[in-house]
Formats: sequence, structure tokens, C-alpha cells
Amino acid sequence: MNAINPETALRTMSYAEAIREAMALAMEADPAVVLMGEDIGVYGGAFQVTLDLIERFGPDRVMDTPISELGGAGVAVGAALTGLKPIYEFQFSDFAMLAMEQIVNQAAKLRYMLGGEAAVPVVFRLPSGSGTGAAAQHSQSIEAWFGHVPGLKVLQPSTPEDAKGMLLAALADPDPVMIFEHKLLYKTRGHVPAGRYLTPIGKALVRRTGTDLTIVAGSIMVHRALEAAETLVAEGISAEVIDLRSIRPIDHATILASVRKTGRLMVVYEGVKAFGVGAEISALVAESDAFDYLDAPILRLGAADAPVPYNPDLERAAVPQVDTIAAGARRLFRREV
Amino acid sequence: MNAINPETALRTMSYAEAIREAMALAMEADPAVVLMGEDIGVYGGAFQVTLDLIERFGPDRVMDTPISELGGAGVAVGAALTGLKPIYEFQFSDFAMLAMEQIVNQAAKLRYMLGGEAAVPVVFRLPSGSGTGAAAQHSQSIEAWFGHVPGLKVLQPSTPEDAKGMLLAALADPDPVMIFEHKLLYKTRGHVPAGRYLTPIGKALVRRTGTDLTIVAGSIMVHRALEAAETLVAEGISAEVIDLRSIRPIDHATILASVRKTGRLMVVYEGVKAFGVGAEISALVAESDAFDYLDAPILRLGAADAPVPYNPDLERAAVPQVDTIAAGARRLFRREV
Amino acid sequence: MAKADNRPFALRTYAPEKLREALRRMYLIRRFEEGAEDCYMRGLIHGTMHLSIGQEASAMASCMELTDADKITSTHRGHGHCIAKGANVGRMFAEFFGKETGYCHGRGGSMHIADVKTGNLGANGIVGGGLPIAVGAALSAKRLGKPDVTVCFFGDGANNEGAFHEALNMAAIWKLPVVFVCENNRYGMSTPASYATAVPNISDRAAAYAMPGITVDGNDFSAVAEAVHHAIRRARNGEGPSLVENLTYRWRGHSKSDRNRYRTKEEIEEWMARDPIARFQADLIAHGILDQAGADAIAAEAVAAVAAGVEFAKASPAPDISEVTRYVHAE
Amino acid sequence: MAKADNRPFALRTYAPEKLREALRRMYLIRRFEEGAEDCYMRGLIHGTMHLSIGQEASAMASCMELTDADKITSTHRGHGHCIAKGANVGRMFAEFFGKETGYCHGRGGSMHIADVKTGNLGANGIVGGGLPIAVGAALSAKRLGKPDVTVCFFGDGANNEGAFHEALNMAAIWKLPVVFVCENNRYGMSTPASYATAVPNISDRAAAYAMPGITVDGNDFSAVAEAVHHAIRRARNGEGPSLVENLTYRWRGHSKSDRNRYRTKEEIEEWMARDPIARFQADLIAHGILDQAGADAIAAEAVAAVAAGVEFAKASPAPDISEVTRYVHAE
Ligand SMILES: Cc1ncc(C[n+]2csc(CCOP(=O)(O)OP(=O)(O)O)c2C)c(N)n1
Ligand SMILES: Cc1ncc(C[n+]2csc(CCOP(=O)(O)OP(=O)(O)O)c2C)c(N)n1
Ligand SMILES: [Mg+2]
Ligand SMILES: [Mg+2]
Repeated sequence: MNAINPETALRTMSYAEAIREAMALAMEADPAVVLMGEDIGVYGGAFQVTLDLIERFGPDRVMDTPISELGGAGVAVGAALTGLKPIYEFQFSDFAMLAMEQIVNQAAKLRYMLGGEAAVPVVFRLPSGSGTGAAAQHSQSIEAWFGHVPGLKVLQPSTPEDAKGMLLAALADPDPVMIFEHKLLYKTRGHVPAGRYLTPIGKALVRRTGTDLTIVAGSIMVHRALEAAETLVAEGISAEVIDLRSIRPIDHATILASVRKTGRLMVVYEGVKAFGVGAEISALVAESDAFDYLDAPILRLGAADAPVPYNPDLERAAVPQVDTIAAGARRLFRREV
Repeated sequence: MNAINPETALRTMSYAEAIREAMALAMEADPAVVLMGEDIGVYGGAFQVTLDLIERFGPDRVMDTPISELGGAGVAVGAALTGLKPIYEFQFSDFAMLAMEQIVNQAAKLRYMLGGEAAVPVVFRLPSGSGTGAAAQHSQSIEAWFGHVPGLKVLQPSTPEDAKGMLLAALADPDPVMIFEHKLLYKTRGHVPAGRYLTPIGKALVRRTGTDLTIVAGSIMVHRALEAAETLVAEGISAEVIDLRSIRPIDHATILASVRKTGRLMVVYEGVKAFGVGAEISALVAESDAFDYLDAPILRLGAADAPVPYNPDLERAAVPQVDTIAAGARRLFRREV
Repeated sequence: MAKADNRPFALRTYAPEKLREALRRMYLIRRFEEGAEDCYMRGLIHGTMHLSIGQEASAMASCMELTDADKITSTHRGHGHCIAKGANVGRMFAEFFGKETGYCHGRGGSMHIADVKTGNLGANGIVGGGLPIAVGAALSAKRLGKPDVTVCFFGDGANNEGAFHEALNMAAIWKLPVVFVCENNRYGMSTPASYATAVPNISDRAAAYAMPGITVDGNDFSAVAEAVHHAIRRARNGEGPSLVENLTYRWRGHSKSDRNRYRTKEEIEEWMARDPIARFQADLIAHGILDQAGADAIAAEAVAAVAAGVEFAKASPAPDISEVTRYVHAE
Repeated sequence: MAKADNRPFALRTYAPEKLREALRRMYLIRRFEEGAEDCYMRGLIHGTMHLSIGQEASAMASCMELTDADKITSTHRGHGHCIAKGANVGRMFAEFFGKETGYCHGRGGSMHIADVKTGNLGANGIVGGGLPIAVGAALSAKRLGKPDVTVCFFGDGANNEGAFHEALNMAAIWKLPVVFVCENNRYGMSTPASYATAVPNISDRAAAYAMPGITVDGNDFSAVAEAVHHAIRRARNGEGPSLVENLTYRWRGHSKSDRNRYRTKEEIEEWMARDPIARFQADLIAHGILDQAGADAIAAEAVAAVAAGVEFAKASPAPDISEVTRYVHAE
């Protein structure tokens, strides 16, 4: 962050560094921004996202919390209600289950319950997803739950650029925002613009244009879908890949426009298939006029109906991979779903 | 329960009484069955479901728990793991948010994480839904979340008969089961067979046959859908109403068969529309061969995108009612969705 | 040497007007809740409500030294805290009636009533839900360099929630300016504190967080005021949190659906004989801060304010039905 | 009068074979974890693991009086508990290797390892997750009229979770046969207990649940055994739960990704000098329960068992990839 010339067109950094840069920028600009979470201080966070920030901003603004997720999230909510802008890191998104009360009953609802007389500008960061061999309690993808909760905004950046821009957008938002960060993305690198910029909340992004098939994917699945799309070219299938950067709100318009064009839809996500992100996208299309443009059933590729297994081969088999995505696309053309 | 002749064909009782009868039968038959929950003893439970059971079975089997939902649910999980069959009552389903950790990370996953070497035969009962003027933190319908959790079974009986049969089936099941009971149903009455019978888990039920439209609804929405179906008769619309008694597993076969017949589908539920039960049902149909039989988009009627409001008119407006269901059906025939 | 002042703490500490205002607010709480109960019986209010009648000293004496910049977090049994902190009963009734003029514009009702402008961050439908929020408010004050304290009300039942433990521990390790006020009315709904809580006094648990804990007669205005006074001073001095336990009693059932199967008529009557309002008023009269006529005037004023509040609420407009999703997000 | 027995508690209480078996298991824990670490370095094991090297006395001495019918709940740092309770290291390695012969048939891995048949209800990936589960197991024993006790292991970090509070309170009010064993290794991941916990000793919190609490040198086998012995007797007598805090230290980092930025080399070396195995072995030799040759044989046996365990694991079949959803539900 220090030695990089902001004029340079292609600043490359990792997803974790991009998030860190966003936090540092926000903390420099606004003394109300504080970081809270377990081991985010000298340890730098379980995934090293907050590394060295305690040295720069001190322990009053980079607060290690006890292992108390309900209380920690609740303190962040109370602080947000009264003038601070806390970014609370759940060490793993799985542990948000201990804080559902404060996230869902309090943060999401306070403005409404109080008739608009209060605001809870808190940001929750949630390292998420499988692929690390950490098994069932450290590998979940539970973002779909929060799509079901009015009052929240729910984001899932897939690139370093968006990771930074979405965190800054979340901080600029007057309401609670949850950001799901895939653990396997932390070390992936990409261009990240310098300075402060906001990635709009609630906007999907067409990452690849195509004519035959729409693939809606989020987070790490964007990359797998893009890779699968390349392999499909040789087979004459032109896939459009939409990055579902925001789960709540959802960008209907971008998805429906694409489906009207391609006539085929596949949704790829890492959460359990049933009641996941795919269900919502599928239903949005099935209840819209885009329904009339569909030439094939809507395919959902989500995780197997099981907790995330430890064995690495099982773990890989449990969630969509490049080959299963490509296979899914092929099925849509043979109409065997 | 005492004075009723088991031979009588039409035993009528309330939904709450039916649940109580199921618990009493199970407790008589199996000393391992214990009840746990807040104020379920002398108070009889917030909705009087456990009334007088402490007098019959004593405080060792009808255990008032401190106000400690995470711990209480966890104690039930640990007890289930080691020989008891606890029925844990959340006073309101909203409070299950305090216990998501034990429900989702522990109960649902233990058998799997332990490679089949352990079982958690716990039953969670969750009074649910709006309509009581209790506002945002006491009126939620969060059952869809648990549809997303492998390892759980998730039920929502709509009648006294099913409320009894499903609770007995849940107790007979070796794995964790969650039963969502709508608060407004507790006082509704209906026929309840005597003795022990099991309502199969995972089976939907066609409550009304029809030819033009399939309405899938659960819990209290079944009754509203049936009433709406009657009003539609005069308009020449013959609606089939399917009672979605089980959210996990879902009975694909019954739903798809109906849609193949009627060509139209509407899903009615009390949870927030987005990422709710309707999304899953819609997606199941849209990814199946029944897709080819659809003559109209799939309509979802769920709750407004807001916490449940206090004002009674707003509260009523926030969730599907008989008139909005009927209007939804009409829209499906005009194709204006 | 000056003559020792043997008057109760509150009487020797607060100005007469302030004491009379405290009495007025206690009457206002009582009459407000009776009024709400009456409206409920007459079908004007739906849902449920949790009345704090009998607990007025705890609410009022805990708020004596709070400014509008100081915060409170309240509970499902929060009308008393709300009025003690300075809310307007008309807007409270309007909220109960579900009106747009209510504190929550009809969206919250009794269980979510708040008045952020007077520092009341809100009642809470979740037992224990306010505990971490209060700690967060105290954190804000400390980080933003403000002298504000937060008083966190909670019940005996709430003390068995994990949130209690996590909140008190964090408040202690960060030495935050928060006062935990436990209103121990002997029951969490139907469950006796003596059954549900492993220790005799909830203040015994303060030691687990290395903070001072004290149990006082919660129906003795001055005893509560004194305990909270010391706790607030500690908080404002940067010495950290304290736990004050007010032993009190609710005269009414837990909520409107309570069939009272868990306590005896005798017990209720015994506690009604320890009316905190009558006791405080008698003290004020005994020490010449008030005469009977003055007391009667204060009581009458409360009656009038409540009546006017009900009228205001009745006359207020209901929310527009089309605005069911309004206030979910910033506009 | 008989001559006073001045030997440490454990040595005068347990039979020599039992003590030698304890030493054997402590060596087995150490060698097992070193072996696991080695396999991890060589890429044979994926994921992460939390090693308890340096904490062997706490695990073993806490399990001295447990039968297979007695239960333990363990933590993410659970290998020691598992071996102390009687698990087979071959099946443990097989689990780490993700094999079908592993304790969890390859589905669980290090963080979920369990051996229900020897009463180990499992490690737990959720800090504090095992606390209410242990109370539930104790409830089962009491309700089903069994004499079994449950030993609940947890860390200093876990003591700040709400689950700790709720679990200890319920165990206390119901007088359940459970022993809470806090392994205070001074850090929760990187966070010092002295920072995160408001009281100096975690056992200070026992008073908040009206249960006995004691802090002992967790690297002193006999001290742990004695404290747990009394707690278990209390539990079996129906007198309820206890809290035992074992002060100890992990020599390795928190997990495989720990870069050790939060503690000094000196501190680590200081604690390595207090090796609980060497200390226990020296005690056994000093009191004639073992000679050096016997000790060497035990140590060698552990090495051999670990080597055999690794071989078993390597040779075992992996789960069938098509069986990813197997074991979700009863078959
Ligand atoms: C988390 C949660 N659990 C349970 C309830 C239901 N409930 C509402 S008030 C109450 C009793 C609370 O007792 P206490 O804290 O002593 O307050 P009191 O009602 O006595 O003022 C209960 C169980 C709730 N609202 N929230
Ligand atoms: C609920 C929860 N929060 C956080 C974590 C991440 N985590 C795993 S172990 C650990 C530290 C636990 O400390 P302690 O209880 O002292 O056990 P130790 O690791 O020292 O043995 C943390 C923070 C977790 N697994 N679960
Ligand atoms: Mg109480
Ligand atoms: Mg530790």
C-alpha cells in the first residue's frame, strides 16, 4: 500500500490486501471507523486480512474481541447505533450462527422497529466457503439465509477490485451490510484502483458476454464459471457469465435481460443446493416475463445435500467445480436436466 | 385426553391439545422422552401447549429451563446424543436465532461429522408466524433457513391431526426434527385420531383437488389457500391445494404431478418472499420436466420485504391473506404477474 | 463541624424540584401503564404488553443523573424506563395505538418503543438483547471521547443469557462507562430467579467480571439512586462498569396472557404493600420537600397527562397501508 | 498410627500399572501429534490441526477415573483427550488421512474426531460448542439413573462464550454430574487470557454458579488428578458440577497457520522446560513405580504404536466419492 504510485494504471494486489487497503483508507478518512474481531490485532486475523493495521491505527481502533461472537456483534451494533462505524470480522462465517440474534433480530430490524428514527451502519465481514480441509463447521456458505432478511444488504465480491470497492460502499451505506469473502480468494490477485471508489451495492456484473446460455454465479464460482465457459467455446456454446455481486438486493434487471437474450439459465453457487441462491434466481426468472424466453429448464448447481466433508476428494465432489459446471451447461442443450 | 373414547370416530380437539396429546402419549410409552423449554412447567408454555404436563409427569420430565436458548438447545442435543429423546420448545421461533449454533453446527451435522457413529434424536418445537400484534422480533417465519440445512428435517403441520402425527413421527425419527407451529393455529380445532399414529415425514398432501392451478401452501396458509380456492370456483378456476407439510425433505413428486396436470403454480407462504419456501418450490418445478407443462409464470406470494410491523393493518398487509391469494390466482390466468 | 445530614441519600443529594419531578414521573409511569391496560381491555391496543407497575422506583432512581446524551437500553418491560428517561406519554400511547405519530411510527409497538433523542435506545423484544448493545453504546462514548454513560436495564431472567456474560466481560476488560441495572422482580415470566439462577443474588455474578456488584431494595428510591450514583461516577471517571441489582416486584402478570399459576395472592399483596411511589412520596413529605397538597397536585397532573396522551393517540393518523416497507432502509 | 504417605496424590491413589499406562498414553499423545505434524508437513494430511503438545498431563490426569461409560466432550485441540480416553491411534491417523477406517469415516477430520464407544463425544470445531452438550450428557446420566459422569474440556478462550455461562448455570441449578475442565494455556489463538477474561483465574468464575472452582498446575499430573478426583466424586455423589482450571501451555502455534507474532521465544522455552511428561516420569521413577529402562520401553512403545498407526492409515481405503451424502441421516 505504501510504495504504490496511485497513478499507475495496473496496481495489482491480492483480495486480502484490497480489503485491507479499503479498511485503511476508511480509517484514515473517518475516525469513527473501528475494526473489531477475534485475533485481528497482532495476529492479523485468521486470514491475515487485518495484518499490521493494529500497528498503524492502534488497539483502540483495531480491537481484538474475546471469543464472544454474540456479544461482539452486539457491541458492534450498539456502537453503530451511537456514532461509530464498526467493521466486525467473524473469524469464519460459520460462527455468525452464534450472532444471528444480533444480526437478524437487532441490526437488520432496528431502523424499522424504531420507525426510521435510528440507523445501524455496521459492516460484518465473513470469511466463507470450503476447499480448505476444515470440514463441516468451518466451511459453510450460508449467505442465502441473509438474502431472506429484510434490512440487510448482502455482498459477495469475486475480485480484489470489488472486494475493496464493496467494503468502501458498505461503509458509506447507512444500513447494515454483510460481506461474504471466500477464503480461497484471499490470495488471488488482480487490478485494484487506487484511492477511494465505491462498487455499487445491488448491481450484478456481466463478466463475460455470450449468446446461448446465462450462467449466474457468485464469489469463487464466478471464476469457475468463466473457466467452464472457455471450455464450452469449442463445443459451440457461448455462455454469458453474470457475477452476482449482491445477494440482497438482487439485480433482477441484469439477470432477466441476459435470460431474455440467451433463453437458458444455470445458477452456480457453493451453498447447499436446496433453498440456496439458485432457488431465488430461478424463481425470479420463473415469475417474470423472461419465463417466456426460456428454451430449457433452469438448472441449479449447488453443494451436495450434506455438511462439508473433511476428506479432500469428498470435499471437492461436494461443490461445483469447473468440470461439473461445463457438464451442467451441456445438459441444458441436450435438455436432460 | 382422559375422558375420550378411542373408538369414537370424530374426536375433535385443538391443535395445541393435539400436540399435548402426542407428547403425553410419547412420554407414557418411553421414559427417555423429556420436555425442555422456558415456562413449560406450571405456566404451561407461552401458548399453553404443555399445560398440566408437569403435574402428570413431574419436573424431571417437564423441565423449565432458564432463559438460555443456546445452552438449552445444546443441553437437548447432548442429551439426545446420550440416550434421552428431548423435545425442546423455543418459546417463539424467533429465539431459535440464539441457538443456531447448536441446531445447525451441532445437531444437524453431528451424525455426519462422526461418520454415522452417533445420532441426535432431538425434536425442536417452534411457535411461529405473525398475526398476534407482537411485532418484528416475535412474529417471524424463518423455516426456509432450515430447508437449507442438510441433516435436519423441517415440518409445518397445518391441522391438529398432523400436528399430533408429525410430532410422534419426529420422535420416532433417529435424527433432529424441527416443527414449526403457527401460533394462530393453536386454537383451531379438528379431528384427531386416538392413540399413536405417525404422519409420514416428507410427504405433502393434496388438500383439495383441482384442474387449473396448483397452489402449494404450508401451515396457516393452507387454510387461506383453501378459502381462496372456494372463492375462485365461481370464477371458473379450479385450484388444487397442496399442503406442504414438510419443508425438508420436500415432496417433489406430489408437487410435480400436480403441476403437470394444472399447468399453473402459485406458492403461498408467510416467510419473506425472497429466498423463502416459494423460491425452492419454484426452482424445483423450473428445473424439472414439469417445466414443459407450465402455461404461465410461477407466482410466489410471500411476506412483504420488511420486518413484521406492529400496527395491525400493516401487519395484515404484510403477509398473504385470502383476498391476495385469490387475486394472485386471477393474475395467473391473465398472465399479468 | 457541620451537623450530620441524616436524610436518605437522594433527599440530601438532589434539589427539591428534581425530587418532585422524579415523583411526578413515577406517577406518570403508574398512570400511563394503568391507562394502557385500560385501553388494552377496551380493545384499543392489540398485541401484548408487559407492565412494570410496582417497579417505578427502580426505573426512575436509575435515571436521576442521566442527561439526554446519556443512553439507556431497555427491555420488553420498558415503559417505566422510557418515561423516566423523559419520553412523552402522548407519543407513547400513539405508538401503542399503532399510529404514525408514535415513537416508532406504529411499526414497533410496546416492545420496541424508543426515544433516541432522549437517549433511550429502545425496549427490546429479545431478553438480553440490549446488553451487548449497551456495551456498544458505552464503547462509542469512550472512543468518541464523550462523557456519556449508558445504563443498561435487564431482568433477573436475562442474567442467564449468554449475552449477559459476554457483555459484562467485554465491558469489564475495556473499562467501559456502562452501568448494568438488573431489575430482579423475582421471576422471569413464570420461572423463579431462585430456581433459574445458580446464585442467590445476581450481583454475586459481578465478581466474575471483576466489577463491583451491589443488591439494593429496588422499591426504595433512595437506595437505588445511591447505588446507581456511585456506579455512574465510577463510569464517568473511566473506572469501568458496575452491576446494580434492584430487588423489586411486578404487581401485574408477566404479560396480558399470564394466568398467574406460579405465585400466590399473598405474595402479590405483600409486595403491593411496599408500593415504591407511596414510600417515596411519604419520604418527601416527611422531609418537607412536599406537602400533601403538592403531592395530590402531582398525582392529578399525571392523570391529566395520561388522559391527554390517550386523546392525542386516538386523534392521530394511522400509517398509510401502502407504506409497509417504509423505514426498512434509509430514505 | 500408620506412617503418613507423603507421595503425591496420584501416586498414592492409583495402582502402579494404571500410572504406567497413564505415562504410556501421555507419550502416545506426544508422539501421535509429532507424527501428525510430520505427516502434515509431508503433505499427507490436509486442512489444519491444533496440537496439544505440552498439555498432556491435563488431558491424561483428567481421565484417570473415567470408564468407557463416562463421557467427555473435547475441543478443536482434542487429540490428547481422545487418546487419554482410550482411542486407537491407527483409527485416529486414518481419520486425519480422510480414510473410511477413520473414526469419522473420513468425514470429520481432526476437528471432529470422536470415539463414542469409549465415551468421547467428540472434538468440536466451535469454541464452547461442547459445553452445553456435556451438560446434556450429564442430564442423560441423571435422568436415566446411571452413575456416569461427564468431563467437559474447554479452553481459556471458550470461557468468554455465552455457552460457558449458560451451560455452567444449568449444570449448577440441576446439580448435574459434570466436571468442567478448563485448559488454560494462556491464549485463545493469539489473544491472551489476561486480556480477554476480566478475572485473573477462570476458576474465579465458579462462584457465579455456586460451584467449587480450583486452579492447579496443569503440568503437574498429580495436581490435576487430585482436583479432578474430588470433582468426580462430588459429581457421582449427586452434589453437582465443579470447575477445575489447569494452567498449562501449548508448545506449538495455535494451528498450522500460526506465525507466532504474539508470544516470545523465551516464554515458549520457559514452558518447554516444564515438560509434563518428563516431570511425571521423573516422579514415577523417584517413587519406584518405574525404572529408566521401563520408561524407555514405554516411550519406545509409543513410537512403535504411532508408526504402526500411520501405516494402518496409509493402507486404509478412502471413502467412495459417490458416498458424499452418506451418514447425513440414519441408514
Ligand atoms: C431470547 C428470549 N427468550 C425468551 C423470551 C420470552 N420472554 C419474554 S420476557 C421473558 C421473561 C424475562 O424475565 P426477566 O428478564 O426477569 O424480565 P421481567 O419480565 O421479569 O421484567 C421471557 C422468557 C424473549 N422475549 N426473548
Ligand atoms: C465459536 C468460535 N469462535 C472462534 C473460533 C476460532 N478459534 C478456534 S480455536 C480458537 C481459540 C480457542 O482458544 P481456547 O479456548 O483457549 O483453546 P486453545 O486453542 O487455547 O486450546 C479460536 C478463536 C471457533 N472455532 N469457534
Ligand atoms: Mg424478572
Ligand atoms: Mg487457550
